[in-house]
Amino acid sequence: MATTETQEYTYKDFASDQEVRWCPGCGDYAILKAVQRAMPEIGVKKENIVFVSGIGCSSRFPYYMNTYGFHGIHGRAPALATGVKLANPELSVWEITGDGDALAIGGNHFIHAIRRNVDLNILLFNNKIYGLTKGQFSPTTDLGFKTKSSPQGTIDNPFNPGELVIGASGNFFARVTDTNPKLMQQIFIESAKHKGTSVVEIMQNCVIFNDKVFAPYTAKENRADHILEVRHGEPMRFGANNEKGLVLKGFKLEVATIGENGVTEDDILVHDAHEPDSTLHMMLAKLHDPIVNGVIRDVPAETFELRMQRQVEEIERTSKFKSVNDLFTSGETWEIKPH
Amino acid sequence: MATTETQEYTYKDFASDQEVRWCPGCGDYAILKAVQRAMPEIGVKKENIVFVSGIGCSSRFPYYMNTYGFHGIHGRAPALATGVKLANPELSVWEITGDGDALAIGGNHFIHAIRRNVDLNILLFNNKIYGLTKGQFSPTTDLGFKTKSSPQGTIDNPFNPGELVIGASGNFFARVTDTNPKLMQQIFIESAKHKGTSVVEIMQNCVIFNDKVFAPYTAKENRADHILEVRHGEPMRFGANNEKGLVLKGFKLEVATIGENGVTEDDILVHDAHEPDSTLHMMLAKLHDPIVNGVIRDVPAETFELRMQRQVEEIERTSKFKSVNDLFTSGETWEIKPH
Amino acid sequence: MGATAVQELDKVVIKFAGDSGDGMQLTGTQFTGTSALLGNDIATFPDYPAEIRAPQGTVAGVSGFQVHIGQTHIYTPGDQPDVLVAMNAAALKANINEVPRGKTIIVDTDNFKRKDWEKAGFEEDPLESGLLKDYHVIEAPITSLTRTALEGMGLDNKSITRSKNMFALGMVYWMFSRPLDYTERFLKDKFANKELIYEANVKALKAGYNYAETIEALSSAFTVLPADMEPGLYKNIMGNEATAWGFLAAAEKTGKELFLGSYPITPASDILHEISKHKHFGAKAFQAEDEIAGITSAIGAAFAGDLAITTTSGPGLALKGEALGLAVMTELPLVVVDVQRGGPSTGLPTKTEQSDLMQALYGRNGESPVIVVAAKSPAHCFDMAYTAAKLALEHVTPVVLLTDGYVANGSQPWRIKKVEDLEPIVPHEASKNMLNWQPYERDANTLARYMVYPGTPGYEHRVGGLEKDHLTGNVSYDPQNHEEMVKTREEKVQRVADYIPELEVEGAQEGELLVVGWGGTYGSLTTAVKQCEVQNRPVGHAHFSYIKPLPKNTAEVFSRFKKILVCELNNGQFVKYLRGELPQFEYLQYNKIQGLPFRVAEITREIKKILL
Amino acid sequence: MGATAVQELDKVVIKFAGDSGDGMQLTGTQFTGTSALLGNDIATFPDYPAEIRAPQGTVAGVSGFQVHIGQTHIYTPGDQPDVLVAMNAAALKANINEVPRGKTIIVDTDNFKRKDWEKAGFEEDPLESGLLKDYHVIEAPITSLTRTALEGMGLDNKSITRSKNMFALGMVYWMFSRPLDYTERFLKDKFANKELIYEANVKALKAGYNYAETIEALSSAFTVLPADMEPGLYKNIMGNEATAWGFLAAAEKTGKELFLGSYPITPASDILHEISKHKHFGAKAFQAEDEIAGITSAIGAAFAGDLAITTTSGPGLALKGEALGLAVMTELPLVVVDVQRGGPSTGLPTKTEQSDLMQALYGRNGESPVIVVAAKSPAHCFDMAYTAAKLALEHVTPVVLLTDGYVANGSQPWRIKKVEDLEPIVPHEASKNMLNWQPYERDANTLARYMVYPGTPGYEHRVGGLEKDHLTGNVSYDPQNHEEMVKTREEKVQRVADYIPELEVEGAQEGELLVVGWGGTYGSLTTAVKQCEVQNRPVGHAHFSYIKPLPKNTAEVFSRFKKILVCELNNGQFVKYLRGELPQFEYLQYNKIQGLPFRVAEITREIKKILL
Ligand SMILES: Cc1ncc(C[n+]2csc(CCOP(=O)(O)OP(=O)(O)O)c2C)c(N)n1
Ligand SMILES: Cc1ncc(C[n+]2csc(CCOP(=O)(O)OP(=O)(O)O)c2C)c(N)n1
Ligand code: SF4
Ligand code: SF4
Ligand SMILES: [Mg+2]
Ligand SMILES: [Mg+2]
Repeated sequence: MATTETQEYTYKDFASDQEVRWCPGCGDYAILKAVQRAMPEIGVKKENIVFVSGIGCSSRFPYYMNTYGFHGIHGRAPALATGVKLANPELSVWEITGDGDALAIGGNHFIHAIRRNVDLNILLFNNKIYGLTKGQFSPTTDLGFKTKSSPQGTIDNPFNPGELVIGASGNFFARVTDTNPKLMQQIFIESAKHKGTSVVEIMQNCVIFNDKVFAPYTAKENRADHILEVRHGEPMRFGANNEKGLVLKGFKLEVATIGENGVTEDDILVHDAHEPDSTLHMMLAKLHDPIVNGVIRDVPAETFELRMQRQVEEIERTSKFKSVNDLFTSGETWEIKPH
Repeated sequence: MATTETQEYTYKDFASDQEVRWCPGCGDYAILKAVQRAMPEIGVKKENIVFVSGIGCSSRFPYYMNTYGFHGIHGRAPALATGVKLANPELSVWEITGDGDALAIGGNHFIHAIRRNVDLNILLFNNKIYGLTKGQFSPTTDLGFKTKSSPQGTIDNPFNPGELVIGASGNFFARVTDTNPKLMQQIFIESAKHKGTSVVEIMQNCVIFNDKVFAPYTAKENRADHILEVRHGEPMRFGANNEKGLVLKGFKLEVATIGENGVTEDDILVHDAHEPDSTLHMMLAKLHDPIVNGVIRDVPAETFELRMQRQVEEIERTSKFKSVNDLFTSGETWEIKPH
Repeated sequence: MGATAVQELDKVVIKFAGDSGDGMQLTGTQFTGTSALLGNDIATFPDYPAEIRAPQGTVAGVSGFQVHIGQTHIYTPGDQPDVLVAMNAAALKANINEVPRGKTIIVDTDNFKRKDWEKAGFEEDPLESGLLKDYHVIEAPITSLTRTALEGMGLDNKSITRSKNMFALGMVYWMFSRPLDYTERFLKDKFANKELIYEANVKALKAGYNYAETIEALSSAFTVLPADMEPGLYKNIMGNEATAWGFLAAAEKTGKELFLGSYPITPASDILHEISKHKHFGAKAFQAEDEIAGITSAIGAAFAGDLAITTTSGPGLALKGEALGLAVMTELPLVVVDVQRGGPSTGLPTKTEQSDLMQALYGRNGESPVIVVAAKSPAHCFDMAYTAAKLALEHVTPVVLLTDGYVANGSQPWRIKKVEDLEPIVPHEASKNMLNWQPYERDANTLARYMVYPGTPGYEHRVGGLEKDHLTGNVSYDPQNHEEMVKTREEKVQRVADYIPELEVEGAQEGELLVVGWGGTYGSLTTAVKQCEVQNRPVGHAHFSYIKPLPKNTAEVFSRFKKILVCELNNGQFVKYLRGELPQFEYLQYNKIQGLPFRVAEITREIKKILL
Repeated sequence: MGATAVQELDKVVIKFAGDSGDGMQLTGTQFTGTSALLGNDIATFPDYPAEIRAPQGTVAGVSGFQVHIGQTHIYTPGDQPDVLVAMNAAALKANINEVPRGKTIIVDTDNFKRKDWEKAGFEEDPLESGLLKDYHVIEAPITSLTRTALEGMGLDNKSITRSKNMFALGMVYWMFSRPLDYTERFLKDKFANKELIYEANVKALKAGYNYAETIEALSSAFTVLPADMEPGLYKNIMGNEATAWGFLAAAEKTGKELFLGSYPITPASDILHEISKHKHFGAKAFQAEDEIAGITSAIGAAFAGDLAITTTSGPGLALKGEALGLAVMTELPLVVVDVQRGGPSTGLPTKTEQSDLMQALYGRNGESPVIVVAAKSPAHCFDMAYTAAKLALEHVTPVVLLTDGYVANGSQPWRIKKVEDLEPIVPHEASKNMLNWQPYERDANTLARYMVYPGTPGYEHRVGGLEKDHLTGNVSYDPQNHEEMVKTREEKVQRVADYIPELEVEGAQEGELLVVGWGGTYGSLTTAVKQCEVQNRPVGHAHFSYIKPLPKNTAEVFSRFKKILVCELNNGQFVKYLRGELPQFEYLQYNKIQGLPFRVAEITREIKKILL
């Protein structure tokens, strides 16, 4: 079986022979395509790529990628992926997860992977619902939303994934909608480049159980005014005519319109994704309207596997044991002679 | 068995007949005493108080309180406590947990309790070590620290509990050292008053496996210069002569000395624990030196159990079912007559 | 049926099959409801696609609903359909092997075009290939007929096409002489705010009915007369719903609030959905962050005095093991419902199986005995849920109730019970004037400890997962105390045998062969045993709803038969348990592990093989 | 011993007991090391307090270390001490019931003041009350003698008092004619940077030695001559350490990296600690956030080609159940070590028990078979860890290795093995030129699938927890495929019987009674059976290290005896399993559930009862 040089790949090389089985119209299709399109550009050979997932509609994803793949159990993908990466740090490890998988049953593994900063690329398909089990509320479901398990509306305050990621001291967080293939592709490439745990929240539409929940942002008529796409080094502007932007007022971010109330272009905050202090990133992640898309935080930090490697080298340098035989015969031993 | 009016209680009423079995010198003793001293002041009858815990040295706590108590399993205390509180919202429910119990195995239940805002008082005994299992590193152990399971030093970035609490959208967070009985007592009373999940991190010394880890803050000679005690409505000042304070520089908090570089008393930030926006609270929680003690965040918010109660009332008002008999005979039914 | 049709039928099995989007579940439940109202005995089984929503027109995307109606008592949704409604080629492909030759197949020819049968995986056109030559085939262009019928109403195309299931239903209603009013009422309710849709659906329904009457293909209509059922008020009930209602009834009976801590999982989620609706009965449905929080929150609620339950399926039960051990040690009343599905691991999540028995008995560290019971049919879920709650509260111990995907999603007429008429439940609680109460003091007969809940002045105490002193409940590391406590916890569960019904035998009371089963296979086994009886091969049938402890007379019953055949939908778990508990008997076993219920014919064949 | 002492002893059991802070574990291991170097066979058992660090001077705070040394082969740390060293009143209280009359007791009279014996729970002064009148008591003011010996060295009080354990050790060294150099070397090493402390300790050690020689109380010194052991290089090894080393050896043998995903839990943590030290052998010890992440990270590592293991104790195994099912379904090599402790729930965390057997066999949803093996002694942990790794890699399946608190913390001389001499391990992997490799293609004999790891070009494939097609490994909902796969997974485990040693019988090879045990009870049972032999009551002893599958000749062995007695430290789990697997035999059972190992005398008594 021949191998291909990575530069020769097209997105088709990443489609497996399995029939894709999401509901017609599901946002997952667009994400799959964007991932398949991003793959040729990350410079990793197919055989060195592993997709790991938990359980949920989104977690069927690995079956559709013509790479190595592991469809795990519910919520445990971060731990599975950590094992894969630590066993073989050469691999490019991707984790596909849903809002239930990552933030309900899997919340702990999620925040611990982030804390350790293992080099995983986590794509969180946030449709604010449990899709596979047919429509119960998830930890990101909007307060008061009626679902099969909340007939009177939910009473749980939802998590904001970005807030949680940064609260767990995450170094890479990005957000994008499933309606924006170009930005998805770009962000996936960025997340691959980032060494350490990167989390990409994808606002994903579930046509069956939570249709149009993101429409206030993604509908054609809303996009320009309600989504702010940030780019490192550029002023944070949005609006149909790019006329609006973020300014700081005391401790709070506010939307200002250039030309109104004496606001000029220069007053608009410039996005710095690489700033180690996460205060502003946290504020951006928390913003509701406009909602921030793009790479919100991307700060280099040492990875767990690198530190582990360093310890291996240190102990290899200092230890007198070359084989376990040396270990076994170390310390106090005694000989019983043949009689 | 007679009941006592709450105002007549002394701390002795809260000591159970079980012998207290922590290592001599363990910080847990001081915390126990402070809790027992706080109890008479929270205005709740003994029989309406429940102490719930997980597993760890700290989690033995309920045995020593002469209230109702439940020594649970490792990491699950938030869920146990949630069950107790939802079953009987009249109860004052306290959860005792360690850094391993709350943030390693129990991390998910911890952040979900906070998200839901069930009215629990969580006391997190952070000794930055697994005490009960004799000295492995925990999720709060300082990077590089050598323990039984990290002979070359840890390579995990530690969690900062306050950061995680606020990242999970917590509304009450306080921090205190086990060497400050007065402040502990005050804070426990504050946390009892707060409706919703309150988390108190107690910097607790484990004399056996992590002795003096907090000495850079708590040692007599360090206290004044390295601990900042905040109080709502007061300027955030510290230092042997109260000469230092926090000022804001751009997006960052800095320590300034009054009288130096033109800094005056008025430049020092005033603490507002009740501000809903958590940006500044997050910055305070993250501060290393000085480390902030006192109630950092205390923002009123609707509790989960209140919302649940409201739904009960709503459905009681609107439903035609008074007994399950009504439910059973609802919808399509048919009668089979005796033949 | 089919060509040799008769006017009056004893029982009939109809399978509605189509694409996931074709509304077959609705069609099936409508036919069921109407037949129930006519007084038939019924049993149903929905057959969902395992996939999320597989590509339209593929076999993986086929959704089916089988209903068995009878004028005699029936116990299963039927082995094989007498009538198959196939809304597209894939539905035919998925089901044709199940339909015996000579039976009737209705096909919507509009969905049998080349691209349709290719997508379904046929090599040639199934309507032409001779595949159906031994069947009575009714070819009807259902989709286009519906379109014609609804023309000019001002409806969009999608809504029109969606009504075709009503057209098909209308046809079947006519075939079996069913009235339309039940479904008309239903539609009125469902589309209360969508007048136009309501009208379109009714129109399609009637059009189908009239079409069937008109075309020659249906030479005569059949009917199934009312079954000879016990007098009373009935309703059609699904297993999961019955489970939920059993707990609601137990809560009302005891005056307790019901606390459910749960995490959604197929096929158990419907219990959570149902209980979520009933906060006004004091029912608190808490959707937790995972299964562990589901059970531990329930343990907390049990400690605080609620009737506490947790519901899940196999993988979730695995996660609950550690906490269930805590409930054993703290001796708290708790019911764990496991709606079993195909395993191991994620396995076959939408399929049925009985492979969690060993896990229910032993899936925890240490010696950790719990009561284990099982429900044998959809309506029986009500009884066993109620009983599980009663045993938990009266014996102060966790109880595992096993149901399965088959009974959970199946439905059956249920003779409605009144709370007043249910057996009393007396939670084992300390009376206010009990002197020197100790947390682990026990009732001399049941060995249950006396519960006291937080809020009770003067009874403050602590429980936990460390071994407890046999009286005070304080932590005890005493070796003798530990041995005593291990034996006491086991004995407490064993003593429950004094409080549960004895094992009954259906059919022959002694003789050659005893067919043994447990839980959800009751319908298939009892039908098979009855058939054998008719064929003059009398065998006995003993069906277990109480597994741990076993009914007291189990050994006595077994000893009356020469051979014992244990039939299970797993690789032999109950039979292994029986060998361990009652090693004095020899057991034959018959196992099926296909994610499917037993067919009656499979059992009768096995019985015949043994009796030869 | 005691008054009727002799010069040369066959074997002797010594128990060092004192407060948690008194350094008794160190004293015990020193005596062990010195005796091992002299060529004695040994077995040890530390007896930690369950409490964190209970109040000084209380019974709950007593820490003990028992060591059994012999010139014949010995298999247990001994039923009852010949010499008890009691550093305080509580240590006497905690142990006196274990010491047979006539034996020797050394007490530190400095810690037998009124407040001491009151704290220990005595009603009167135990040295005066007559309690010890039948013993040979050596009353020595050890603390004050130590103080006197170290006076003027410039040491603080605390450090002086801390050295008293060396004084006591010195006394015992003299009693048993042991040299001091081993301990001197050890102290030099331990206090390399604390010259003064080192000197103080050596001084105390010698002072104790000399004191014992001087005082009249010890009328004569004893010795235990070297045991007749197989020639070779030995070292003293603890069970958990041996387990860790077995895996390290398997990794080196296969050229694989070792991945341990674990979460600390008593009594398993020491395996994690040991492996954490050896990154230079390619050993990755990953301390996960919980047990579930421990096992799932190991599953990920197994998928990626490491030798993957996870270690825990009972409650942790309960949490790992769901993920273990995933390893069964994905058919990955994985070893799960369960160091059993007293249950249920948190139970008796520092005590030993064999009550996780059923959980290991069945604690998962669905039909989920794994290989189950057990270690019978501290040194045997090495062999079984190595074997577990071999079976996992060669048969491509999860393996559960059961040890227990007793073997894990006990120690034994280990004849050091060389990696070269160990049995080869051939991981079952696809060769590079395998044509048309399929993920679930199997070896015809073992039924193991051929592993391919990420990084291998052209073999990209996907695995997961849904039922798999029997060849491609793609998701399959096919009923027949499911049945085939359930049976294949079971058969794959059963076929391991062709690759493991047959069951051997020690003692009588046929006859009246076969004593059956498994895992950590080997030492007690074999000693008991040997004693019976001496007493002319020959019985056989069959000890199981392979539990699932059972050795092929098990039934044949059982059939050679009239009676079978299954002895276990639980309420009868293996015996239940045997009844299920080999129902043709009748089994007697003897169970102890006290968190303690069997005493030899308990077993011999039971054997005699049966043989009467
Ligand atoms: C242990 C366990 N618990 C529960 C389930 C059932 N389950 C499967 S997926 C899922 C939630 C899916 O939601 P999400 O992660 O948001 O994914 P989506 O389907 O929305 O993509 C649940 C509850 C399971 N498979 N395993
Ligand atoms: C399921 C389970 N896993 C592991 C353990 C072992 N264990 C008990 S306490 C503990 C950690 C204790 O650390 P922490 O919560 O910080 O409490 P501390 O003892 O320091 O107060 C661990 C790992 C357990 N009892 N149960
Ligand atoms: S249920 Fe929702 S998320 Fe799942 S496949 Fe269908 S549309 Fe997508
Ligand atoms: S081990 Fe540490 S935390 Fe535990 S009781 Fe002792 S001093 Fe306290
Ligand atoms: Mg989702
Ligand atoms: Mg700790």
